[in-house]
Amino acid sequence: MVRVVATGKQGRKRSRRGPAIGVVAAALGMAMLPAVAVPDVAPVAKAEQPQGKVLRVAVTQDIKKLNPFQGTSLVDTQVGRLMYEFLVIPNATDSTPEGALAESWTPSQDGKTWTFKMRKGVQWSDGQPITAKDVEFTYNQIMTNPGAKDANEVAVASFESVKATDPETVEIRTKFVNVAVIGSVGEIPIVPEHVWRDKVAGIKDFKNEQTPVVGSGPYVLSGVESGRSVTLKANDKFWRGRPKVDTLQMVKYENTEAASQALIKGDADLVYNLTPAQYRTLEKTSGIKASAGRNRRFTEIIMHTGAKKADGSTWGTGNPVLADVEFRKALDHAVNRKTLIEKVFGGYAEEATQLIPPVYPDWTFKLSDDKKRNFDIGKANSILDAAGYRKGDGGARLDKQGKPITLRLLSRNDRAEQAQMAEYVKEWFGQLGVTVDHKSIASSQLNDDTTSGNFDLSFSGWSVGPDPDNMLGQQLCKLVGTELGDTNICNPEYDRLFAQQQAELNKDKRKETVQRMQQMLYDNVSAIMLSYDKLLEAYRSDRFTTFVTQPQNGGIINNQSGYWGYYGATPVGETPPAGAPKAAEQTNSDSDSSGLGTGGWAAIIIGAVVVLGGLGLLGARRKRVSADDRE
Amino acid sequence: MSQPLLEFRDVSVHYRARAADTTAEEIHAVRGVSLSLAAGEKLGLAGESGCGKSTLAMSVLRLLPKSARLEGEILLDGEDISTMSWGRLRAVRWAAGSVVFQGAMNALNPVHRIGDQIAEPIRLHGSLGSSPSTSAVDRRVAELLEQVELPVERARAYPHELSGGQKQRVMIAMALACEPKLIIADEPTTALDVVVQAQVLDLMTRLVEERGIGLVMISHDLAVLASTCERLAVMYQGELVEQGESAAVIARPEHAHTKALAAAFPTVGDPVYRYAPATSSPLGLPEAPSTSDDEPAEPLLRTEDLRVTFGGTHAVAGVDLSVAPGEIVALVGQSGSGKTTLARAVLGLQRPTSGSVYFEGERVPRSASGLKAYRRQVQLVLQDPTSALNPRHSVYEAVAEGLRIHKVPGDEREHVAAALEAAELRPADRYMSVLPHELSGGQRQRVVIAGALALEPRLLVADEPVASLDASVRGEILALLLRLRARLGLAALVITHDLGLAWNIADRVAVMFRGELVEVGAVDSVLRSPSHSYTQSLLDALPSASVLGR
Amino acid sequence: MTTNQSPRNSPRAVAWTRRRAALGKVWREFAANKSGLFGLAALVVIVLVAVTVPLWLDREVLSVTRATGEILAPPAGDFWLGTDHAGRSVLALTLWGARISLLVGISAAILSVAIGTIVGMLSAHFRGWTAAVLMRVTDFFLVLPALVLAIVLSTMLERGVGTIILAIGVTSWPSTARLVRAQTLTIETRPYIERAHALGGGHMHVLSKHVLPAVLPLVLANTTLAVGSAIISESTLAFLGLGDASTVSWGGMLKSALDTGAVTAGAWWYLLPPGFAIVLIVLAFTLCGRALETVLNPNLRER
Amino acid sequence: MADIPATTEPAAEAFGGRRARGGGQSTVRYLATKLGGGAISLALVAVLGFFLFRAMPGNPVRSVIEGRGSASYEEIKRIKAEWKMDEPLWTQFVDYMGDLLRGDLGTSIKYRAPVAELIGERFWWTILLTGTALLLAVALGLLLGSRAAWRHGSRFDRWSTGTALVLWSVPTFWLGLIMLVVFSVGLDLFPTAGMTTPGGVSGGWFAELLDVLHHLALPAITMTAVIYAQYLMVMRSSLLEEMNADYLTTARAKGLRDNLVRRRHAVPNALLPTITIIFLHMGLVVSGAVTVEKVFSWQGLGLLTYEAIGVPDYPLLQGTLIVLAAAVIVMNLLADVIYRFVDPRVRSA
Repeated sequence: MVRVVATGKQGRKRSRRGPAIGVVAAALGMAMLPAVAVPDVAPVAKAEQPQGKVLRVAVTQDIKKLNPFQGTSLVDTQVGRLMYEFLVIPNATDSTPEGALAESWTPSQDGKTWTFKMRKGVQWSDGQPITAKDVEFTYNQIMTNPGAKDANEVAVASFESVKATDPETVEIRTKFVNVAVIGSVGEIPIVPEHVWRDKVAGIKDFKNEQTPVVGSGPYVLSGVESGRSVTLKANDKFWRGRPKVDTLQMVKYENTEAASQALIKGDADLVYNLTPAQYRTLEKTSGIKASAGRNRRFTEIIMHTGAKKADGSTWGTGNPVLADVEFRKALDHAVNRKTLIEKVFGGYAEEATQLIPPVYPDWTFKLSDDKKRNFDIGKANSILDAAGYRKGDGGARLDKQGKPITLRLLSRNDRAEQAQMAEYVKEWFGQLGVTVDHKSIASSQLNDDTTSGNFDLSFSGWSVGPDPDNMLGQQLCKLVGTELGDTNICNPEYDRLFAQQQAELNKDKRKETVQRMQQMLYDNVSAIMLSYDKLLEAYRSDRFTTFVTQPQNGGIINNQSGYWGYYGATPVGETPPAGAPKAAEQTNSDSDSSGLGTGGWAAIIIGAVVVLGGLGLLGARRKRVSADDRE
Repeated sequence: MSQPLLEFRDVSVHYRARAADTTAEEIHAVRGVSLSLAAGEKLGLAGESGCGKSTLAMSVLRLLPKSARLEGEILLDGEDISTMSWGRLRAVRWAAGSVVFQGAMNALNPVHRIGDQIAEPIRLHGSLGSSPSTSAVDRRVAELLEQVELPVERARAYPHELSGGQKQRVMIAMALACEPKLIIADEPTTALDVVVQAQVLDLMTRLVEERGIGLVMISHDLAVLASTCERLAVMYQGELVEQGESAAVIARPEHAHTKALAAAFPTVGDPVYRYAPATSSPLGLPEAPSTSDDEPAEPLLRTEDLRVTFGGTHAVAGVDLSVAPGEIVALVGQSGSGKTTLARAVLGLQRPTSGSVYFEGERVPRSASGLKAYRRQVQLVLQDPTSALNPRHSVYEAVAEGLRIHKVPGDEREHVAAALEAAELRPADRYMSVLPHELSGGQRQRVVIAGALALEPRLLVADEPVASLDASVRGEILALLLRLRARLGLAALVITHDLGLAWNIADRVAVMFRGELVEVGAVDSVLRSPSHSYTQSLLDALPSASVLGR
Repeated sequence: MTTNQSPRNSPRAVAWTRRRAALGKVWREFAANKSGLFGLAALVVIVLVAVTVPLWLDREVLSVTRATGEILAPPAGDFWLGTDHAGRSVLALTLWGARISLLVGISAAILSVAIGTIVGMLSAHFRGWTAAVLMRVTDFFLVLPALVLAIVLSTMLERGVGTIILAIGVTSWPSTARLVRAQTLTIETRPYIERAHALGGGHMHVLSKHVLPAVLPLVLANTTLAVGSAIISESTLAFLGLGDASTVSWGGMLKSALDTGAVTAGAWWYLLPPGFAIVLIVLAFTLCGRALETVLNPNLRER
Repeated sequence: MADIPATTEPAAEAFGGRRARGGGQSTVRYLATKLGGGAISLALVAVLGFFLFRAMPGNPVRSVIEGRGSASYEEIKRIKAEWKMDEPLWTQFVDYMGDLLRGDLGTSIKYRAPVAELIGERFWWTILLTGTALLLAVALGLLLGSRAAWRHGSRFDRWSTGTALVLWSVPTFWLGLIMLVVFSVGLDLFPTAGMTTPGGVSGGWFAELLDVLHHLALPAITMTAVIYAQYLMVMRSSLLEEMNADYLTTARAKGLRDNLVRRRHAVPNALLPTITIIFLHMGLVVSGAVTVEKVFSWQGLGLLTYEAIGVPDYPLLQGTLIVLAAAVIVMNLLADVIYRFVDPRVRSA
């Protein structure tokens, strides 16, 4: 406790003057606060509003760790991408790998060695040249330094060694043939060895917040307010050319409502993760352009399919009926994806059938109409009847032991759409006679329950990387009942195909294998695939004309697996940066605000408060106390 | 005759009482009182609680609650108080007439130093000029404190740091601060011990006389008033029933109520009052027992070197006391002398530090279960019957409580009826369903006694059994104790600060001082010829009118 | 034994008559308090609605798949208070929501007050280590941040209404315990307790016959006030995503409204009714509680 | 005879003397007892925190590997080992207690930063918000409460009490949202979120100060609106309790004006119980600010705790629990100290 107080004081000393001044000032200025602060301060802050060249992004996820060896959250990796360039990067058009720090790469004959040729004349933001040694340093840290493994250990899992044979050449040797290497290097930001060399020992606790941070991406870090905001400045030395935005800020908002309000008010320039209702309103607000981007994300319901763990043991308490593929099929038939997409996603999603979303058309398979499972409660019921699940008294569906079937359905309480979907699913399954017990819980709890197998159904969702290897690898037998993995399903044939595609250097042949694997998952109903959700974003179109989306046609601005969105941001009156791909035509039109204006809001609320206040006062009338000895 | 200092002309005060069910009704607290006081005169206003004497006194400075309505005229120095403007009234308050309030403990503001509180009216009324210097005020405060015989340094004290007597002195100093012509003293000594009471009365009378200040003193104790005031006025149910020279009123009371008041305070040493508390009960009084100074052979209750220590304070410091069967022993002493602690230790409510209690020759156990049996034999009667009865329990429940605890066999109702009869609440049926607040003080005390009698005990320990009762009731309860002793052979240990009570009913008296018994013996010998100086000082402190034959 | 006793005159009958009379007196005093009466009237209406709503409003209205309205439609026609994100009637949801809010509020308050009363009474009555331990426990719970504890509890236990009741109940009792302790201490200084001891009464006797009846009025008033706090706590937990998603409650409605973007969409009809409903019910309980307190608490009544 | 007058008031004199001499010492002893009690509570909090949070569902390893496609066994094992989650619970407990005694609160799993540092950063912001709201609420509550009590039954009393009760009945987060919509978005008077303009403002410390106040206004007013009723009610009832006190009659008898009677005599006495309650509340308000912090994106301690629960970030949770509990304990101690300071009766008792 003693220490807490001491560090508290330290904290005050080190932090910017804000709180310290505030504490003192609050005491002094409190009385005049309501009177003075309102009229006087507002114009001051207004004057501080950035003029044109600042892009303020409202983020609702946590800003946690800016050390690229450790940051794993969406915002952390996003900032990492902006600060540090990669060897290769998924392109804006269709996310296929494109040269970045590496100009070219070639596999060896045996497929186990990859040679990367470095781009010449590329510099760190401090003017030092970027060489193959930096690449070697970065990769070796991840492979050998325990403190540097958190973020990208998986990406280098198959690597045997990384060597800079000369300043312009890097050689990566893998333990086995792995075509996904190119995808992996597209995830690892390269850090400058000359800066990080002496940080190696304490890399675990290095926060990488002392500005200016030497980087190589389109922006360099220039300021951090822990947990609250990150400020980046345009990197003059960026090899594709300086971005047109001078300053990029990521500001933390606690919810999308606050973020949308900030956008409407002009406190923020770019907002994402909007709800359909917010999107529709922002769409109609003047000065704001809304964009529904095709995302690399899918939503599904995973099931406890009863698969055994790698060591042959059973796990958890899943309802055994889910081990029956016919039962799973019936459930799949009972989900009306159209309704979900229309009602929950406001139409901003596509029906899902497979793991790899359509933004990666190379890897998706074509589902034949006869195999497709459509919404059909009648059919679902007849499948169940045929499979021997009778209906008991009151229409409850009975399992093979004659007990009514109840399935537990878990959803994350920080994802509103899951709770909403759950209500529909509950009613649809109810029409099969299956009772659904829905619980909305914290994501960590959900993870715990799904890992230990104490669930029947659970919402899940993934953002899929450009290379299918990663996503497909989540469905392997060895991952059943572990903290890893997606569907907890086991099919030895699938595992065999997985190894096969990993070693397949021929892209077409690999495609075929990948598609077959996905067909297998679909036929086996490994999960109830629900939707590919669009990312709903909006920005101040009166301050920015274009952003580069990924994929370039109707894709997303934020959450990209690249830096295109922020790099290609073009303030009004500017031309896009030279190195940015062309932004596609935006389809959304910019129209005047209809809806209830904020003035109307204010009037309604004030009116209501007055009415209620009046009621309260009426109620609060107290009888006069007569024995009053006052004069 | 010159103009009187204070004159009440047909004064009435009504309270607009608002009962729970919101029906407003008027209470006539004072009805048509006419009374006057000459400058420098001392007038005693006597009466029982609720007779309107305090209301009358407070009306002088119009300190009545808002709900009160004042009729008639109150002339203070010729000026009618009832029609004064607020501003004029504020100016008159304290400057023309000041008040010594009842219970100085509450009348002083606990968070201000007493010096400041004394100085407040001085500054306010400009008795030292319109804006007196701090040092001038301080000097005046010091002077006042000296006059009331308090050390000057005490000006910096807070009220709670003072004893009751000291606080009352502060009140007197405060009352004198603006040199008023009139002081109203409302029960100024009620909460104080006999000895302190005498000192404070002496002081006040002396200061008032020296300065020629008129004094209206209010008290329920006729003896106190008679010993200080030249004239007495007696109020009863809002009306003035008698007034006249003090000696005359005391010696030849005319109104029945005055007689009752006068009789309630026995004259210690006068054989007329021996075993004869004032009672109008048709049951009369039992014969006086034959008494002897000899210790009985087999005492009912005996304590042996009983000690109770509270963190270094010896509340009871080695007491040997005995009570014989059928004997009434009075335990006399000032507050703080340890007599209540002794009583509690006897009852096993307070675990003694050392020593022991013997009942019928057997040592009283200390365990809860052992005590339970003992407690059937020894019962407690508390000082304030109002708080000794659970306001939510009917008389029946209160009396039956002990029966239920001890699971006394037999018909509960009959036991209760018998106990109520024994306590002379007749007919018992009428009282059973009644709640305590519907009873008078004396009846409540009878209920408490009935609750004790229900268990058919051998000994009653009565802690100030009549101290909170009105004077006219006091005698009845004491007579009841005497009759119970005569009828049931009930022994009693009566704890009191009142020597008159001991004289009224006790066989023997034990005088307690600082935790020790300084004198024990037959009432007649101890109170007539005390051997210890402390007993003597207690006797000296009695108001002069009530001490005879020494 | 009881042959000569008319039933009307038996001690029990007498006690009951007295209690009825006392109740009548309390009611008269309560009725004189306009704010209390207003609160009571509001409460009666809300409770009536909550209890009877299944009789006149089919549960169907809560179904998302059978919802007939447009998504987030403003008040019009069949939907007097507009529709929610799934096209259900906000009015219907608000009416149904009263059930859970009331259930949680009342149950949690009773739980909390029961614990608080027992702990408070025991810690005041007993001396020595019992009291020391109880006081320490109370102090300990007072020191713990209640909301944090409630959040942790509600994640630890099976999700559901019961858990929320438990989480609110076991975190909010210390203030009641303090209050009851103070009141018990006051009562135990009364001479009639001393008298009961002198009569040979043990702990149980004193606690059950004297202390409990004396603290009960206070406890009743405190319960009424605690219901209001519990309802606010329920909505707060729901707002933080820890409510029971499978039932309709006002807190849950507000959470849904925020999650689906009702603020930005300008859907005041979705955001205001549950909020005002909470304010109304909490205010009603508070006014009732305060009026009861004035009537029942002897310390306050004297003024 | 001569010795008697001096001993006429044995109890008062004896106790008075002892009190005067022993007063200071007993205060010290009293405070020592209180401090000891606080320390025991805090130790219990530390122990409870350790086991309570570990009994929560959820697995912090998930948080470390969150946002990543997959992880390997080796990786999970390494992470578990790094956070000592592979050791038996009691070893972890002993280690934790040892660290705690050395003043080390550990390292946050979520932020990978020392817990003490994270808390230190957020602590002052929370104090700023809750402190401001409390001061405003106390000022408002005492002012309105004392006036309402003095004129109780009057229209002023009914209005002020009624308004306070209505506001007290409002869920804080809901009020905050409405304030946000009306005053920030609708009337454009205040910023929508945060504690400072991101990236800072130019114009020196005064501009910085105004910037902070500007951001502070809405959340502070929201909190104030909800909590001031408590202080109003407490002040009102304490003063009502003093209304019939005898010393007020004395003051009136002295000829004091009504105003003076209230200000000089009644209010100082009524303040005493109020102060205790204010300080007892203060500690609790700190943790109660989480909803306001969430609505206004005010990155304070409450939000930090709330977010840590989702992980669950054991070291951070343990740290914040201790700090929040310590805040209450310190405030309770302060309440005792201040009560002793302002009330002469307690001061020397």
